[in-house]
Amino acid sequence: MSQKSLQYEKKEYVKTRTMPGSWYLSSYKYKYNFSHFKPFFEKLKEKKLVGLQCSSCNEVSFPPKLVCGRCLIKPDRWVDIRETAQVATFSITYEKNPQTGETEEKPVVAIRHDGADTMFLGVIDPSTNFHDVYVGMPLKVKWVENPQGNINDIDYYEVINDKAKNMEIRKE
Amino acid sequence: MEKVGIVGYFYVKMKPELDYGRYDLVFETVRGALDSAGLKKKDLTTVISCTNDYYDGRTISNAFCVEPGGAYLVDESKVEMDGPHAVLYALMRILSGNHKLALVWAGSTPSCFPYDSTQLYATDPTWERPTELLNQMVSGGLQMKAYMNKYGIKVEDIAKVAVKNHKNAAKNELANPEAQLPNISINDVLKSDIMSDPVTELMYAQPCDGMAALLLAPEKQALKITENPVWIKGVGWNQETYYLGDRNLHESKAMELASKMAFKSAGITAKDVDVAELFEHFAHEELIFSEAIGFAEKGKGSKLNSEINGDLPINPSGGAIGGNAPCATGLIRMIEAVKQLQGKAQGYQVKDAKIAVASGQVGFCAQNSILYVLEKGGN
Amino acid sequence: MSEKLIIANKGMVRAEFSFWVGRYMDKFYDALEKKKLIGNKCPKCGDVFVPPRKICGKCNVKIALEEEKNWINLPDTGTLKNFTTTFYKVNERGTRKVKKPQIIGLVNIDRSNTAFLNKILNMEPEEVKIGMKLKIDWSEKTKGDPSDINGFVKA
Amino acid sequence: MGRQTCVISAGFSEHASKRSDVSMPEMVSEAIEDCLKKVPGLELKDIDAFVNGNMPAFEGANIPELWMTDWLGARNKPLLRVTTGGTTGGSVAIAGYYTVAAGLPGVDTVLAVAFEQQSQGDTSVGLASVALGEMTAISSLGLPIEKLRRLVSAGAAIGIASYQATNYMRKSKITEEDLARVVVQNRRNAAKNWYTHLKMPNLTIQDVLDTPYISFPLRYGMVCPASDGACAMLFTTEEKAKEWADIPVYVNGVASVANQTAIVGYNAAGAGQLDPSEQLGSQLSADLAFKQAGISFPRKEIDYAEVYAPFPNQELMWVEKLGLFEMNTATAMYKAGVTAVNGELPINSSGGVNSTNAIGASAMERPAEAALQIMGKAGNQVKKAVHTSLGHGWGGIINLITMMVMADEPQRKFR
Repeated sequence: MSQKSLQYEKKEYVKTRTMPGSWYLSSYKYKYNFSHFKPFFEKLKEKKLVGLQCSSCNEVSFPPKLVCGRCLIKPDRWVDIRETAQVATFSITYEKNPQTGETEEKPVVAIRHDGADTMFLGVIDPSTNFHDVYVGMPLKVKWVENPQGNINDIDYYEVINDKAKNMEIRKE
Repeated sequence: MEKVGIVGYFYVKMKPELDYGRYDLVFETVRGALDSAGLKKKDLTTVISCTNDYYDGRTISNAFCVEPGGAYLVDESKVEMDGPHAVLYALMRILSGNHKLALVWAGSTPSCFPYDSTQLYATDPTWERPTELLNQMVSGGLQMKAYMNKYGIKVEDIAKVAVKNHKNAAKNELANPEAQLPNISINDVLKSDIMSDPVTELMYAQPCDGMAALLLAPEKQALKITENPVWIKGVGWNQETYYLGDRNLHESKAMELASKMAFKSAGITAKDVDVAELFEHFAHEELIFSEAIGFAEKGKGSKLNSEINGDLPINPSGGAIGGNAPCATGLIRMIEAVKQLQGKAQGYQVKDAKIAVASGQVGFCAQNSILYVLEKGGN
Repeated sequence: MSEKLIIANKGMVRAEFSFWVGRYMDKFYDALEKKKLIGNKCPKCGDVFVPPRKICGKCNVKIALEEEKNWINLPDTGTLKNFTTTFYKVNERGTRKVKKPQIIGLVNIDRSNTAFLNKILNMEPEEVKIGMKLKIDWSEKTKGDPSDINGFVKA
Repeated sequence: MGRQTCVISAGFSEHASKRSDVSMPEMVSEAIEDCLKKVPGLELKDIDAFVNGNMPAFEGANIPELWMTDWLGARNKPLLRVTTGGTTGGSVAIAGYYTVAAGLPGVDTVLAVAFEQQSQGDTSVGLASVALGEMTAISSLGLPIEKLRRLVSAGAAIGIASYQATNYMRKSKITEEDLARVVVQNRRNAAKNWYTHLKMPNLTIQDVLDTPYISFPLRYGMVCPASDGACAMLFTTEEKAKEWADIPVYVNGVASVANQTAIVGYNAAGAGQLDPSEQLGSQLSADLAFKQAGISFPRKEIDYAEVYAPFPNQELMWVEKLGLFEMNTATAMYKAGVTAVNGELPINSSGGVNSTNAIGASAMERPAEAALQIMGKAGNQVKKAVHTSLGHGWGGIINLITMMVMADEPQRKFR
């Protein structure tokens, strides 16, 4: 790989002193209401997925949302969500590993479950080559053996055979 | 100035620590305001929020509040000052004719952030911040001393204001429970712990959790929504210089200029005012403000009878001493003034209030002040 | 509804900042490092600022950095304009209450027209009087930052 | 109700990666000086009110406008502070417009100022703090910290931009070369503009493609810099504008429609923006602003556009979403030179955000440049006469948008 940054016409400025300052975010607390997550967690224990539906606009959020922004009410209807999903969008990040100093490629995949109207970040099957990931790629939930009732119960998403793949010309 | 009406309002009961998540709190407040006017989300055309990135501990603090704050697919913006400044922006949006119903929400939760440190972050970082000397308490101490020395005011006169506000707060069920002290005496105020001499703890508006929301609509729409709206007749806002050493701390230049502007646009004088709700960070600030607005002559603020049944009731709701939720405090003052004009202030109602003023402030010793003139509408 | 599930977490990080002081303050700190106090003067109204500023807020006039006549050497003595005694210490992390109060004064350096905040040292709160003469207590090792001034002591 | 509002001037400070010679207020006063210089006869005392804003968490100073009152020239004047993150500049400009348009007595001339001195702060922590609360909340639900780190890198602006790039590239079938072409145009334009940061007069497409990936499909050479800088805009009423300016620029439409937050969803839940390149908020903002400005065919009526595009794929995306080109044709337009300085519809002749990005100020520099192009005073003035132009801003968690449509003649509002 060649140079990282490109050369440009620089102007030098006088360097003056600096005064230090810090912002201690460790003195802050962040409060969240997760009451609406309870039934979702309960169902995860049974290896079932549920989403929260707004009774006014019928939008299904998965994972559940506290407020429906469109109607400004709290959604209160639980609906079943299928285990199959699609890649909504993805990217690859390049991070430096602090131990080895090497740049590592990491996939970041946003997933939308069939039956849900929202997406969230998920982990794709580590054995697949993530360079092959494309928008609309079909996925299926791979559960852990003993669900504990938290987000980690979904181990990762495995890739399922895409029947439309060969027909889809604009895969890339 | 054309008439703009306040058609709905809501604020959450202030507490030292509220049992809400952040978005929960925003949602409850905004929903409450809409419900108070019997409106729906789709009626909103613009939303102005008022929070502070350093109070929320995050940058772009309004970005995540789009949905609970009712701003989804609505013309949205954020003012990072006091609540009334956000109302000012909403007011300007309505006056321009582009918008028909504006929502303003403001508030923060000091139980989750170091309030005094955030004030330290606001000092001049090239000279004052490294010394870690200046903060709200110190600025209040200097201001009170300057005021007392200039006019020869006794500390009891200032404690009297704190007593009045704590007693009034006891009648206001939405005030901070820690500030609701019905049996407090002047001696209690003077005996409480010294914060920054001569300011004692009970003269200081302790930060607490709270959030408030307000709905504004132009005249025609306001009359459709409610029978007794409250009209915004005038507004003035102003900022004086920053360094305490450059300023005369015994007076409030910013409030003086702001009130001049507000009264001019409303076409009234200070004498016409029936009730005032002022954001006083300290007990003495109420006196300084009432002199700056022109309720009393310079140095005579403590002579004014400002009890609920007095000549000019000031802060019948308990004022900021009765509950100071940063960003929301000024907005709550406006809401309380609206309640007085609508006759809805149960327990602390001022008789026959027709015109009220409400103020907000930002900065050390109220560097930026804003004043509203509100008028009773309908029957 | 079932009972609420509220989660409160602490932020884990700290953001570091370094504020450029600009050339006016840089010159001031250079002098401070040599235990000297300098200020600059508005060419229009003649007000003297310490620490120096680029713009006189009263006249909205730019005070040129390069012109030597705008810069003034000042004594390290001054008059106490106002003071307060505080039991609270606030830093960037939070607030704590202390037993021994700190006296913070607003001191007007002689021949200047502004006042700045600093500590008043070696005095009991009862001794301090507005209008008294004070002088700077320099720190032994100067670094060219605000800590070069330990505070003010009786002149 | 309401009144006609005009821009009569705009000014900038010099932008660089480190403005180490000035403190924050001194940098701001440079921009104000440049702004007032362009209007002979107007002094600071003629200004009735101020509006300002920045992105405070990037600079470590809370409500800094209190401290810089004197440097702004705002002593004993009304002042309002508006901040909305990445769109701060645009929001400040819009607030400046509304302050005049409201017609409050005694408030006629308003100076709007936006600034950012990023070299003072820690941009990565600043950006992470956007969603820090969300991160800690998710972690307490049981997600391990190593997964979270990936979330953080996705939460930053670059991560979101690469999502957009992925989706956009798939839909419009463009290549990385097309992205690089946009970069080259911007940086070469920047070389002709006096205040910009990345001046690269001899940049080629191959130079850009030779740099490594920062986040697929974006490369280091395509990404915006972090700059220090300030921008000021002067708004006034129609009557006063005619007195002071040769060509008063009428602000005919403004909008700032917010969409749902994306990616790291609100309250750690799913996000409703399924396709980050769809940008419903910007489409609605454009509709609203064009409606106010009486523009029915933006493609024909807009002569010049400044869009907020830190990354090249966004520039292509925005010009389509804002209705300046047909969907999926922007690349061809860049190839054909339609968007160049001497083209039919020049875009980002100033060099754009891709070359100069002082975050808080960037979104104001867009309408400021668009206004200056109408006045004929821009740093890199386009060849054709500009009658109608637009300035656009983007920020938040890809959900906040600002739009300002300007013209040399007023759109009268009949009410």
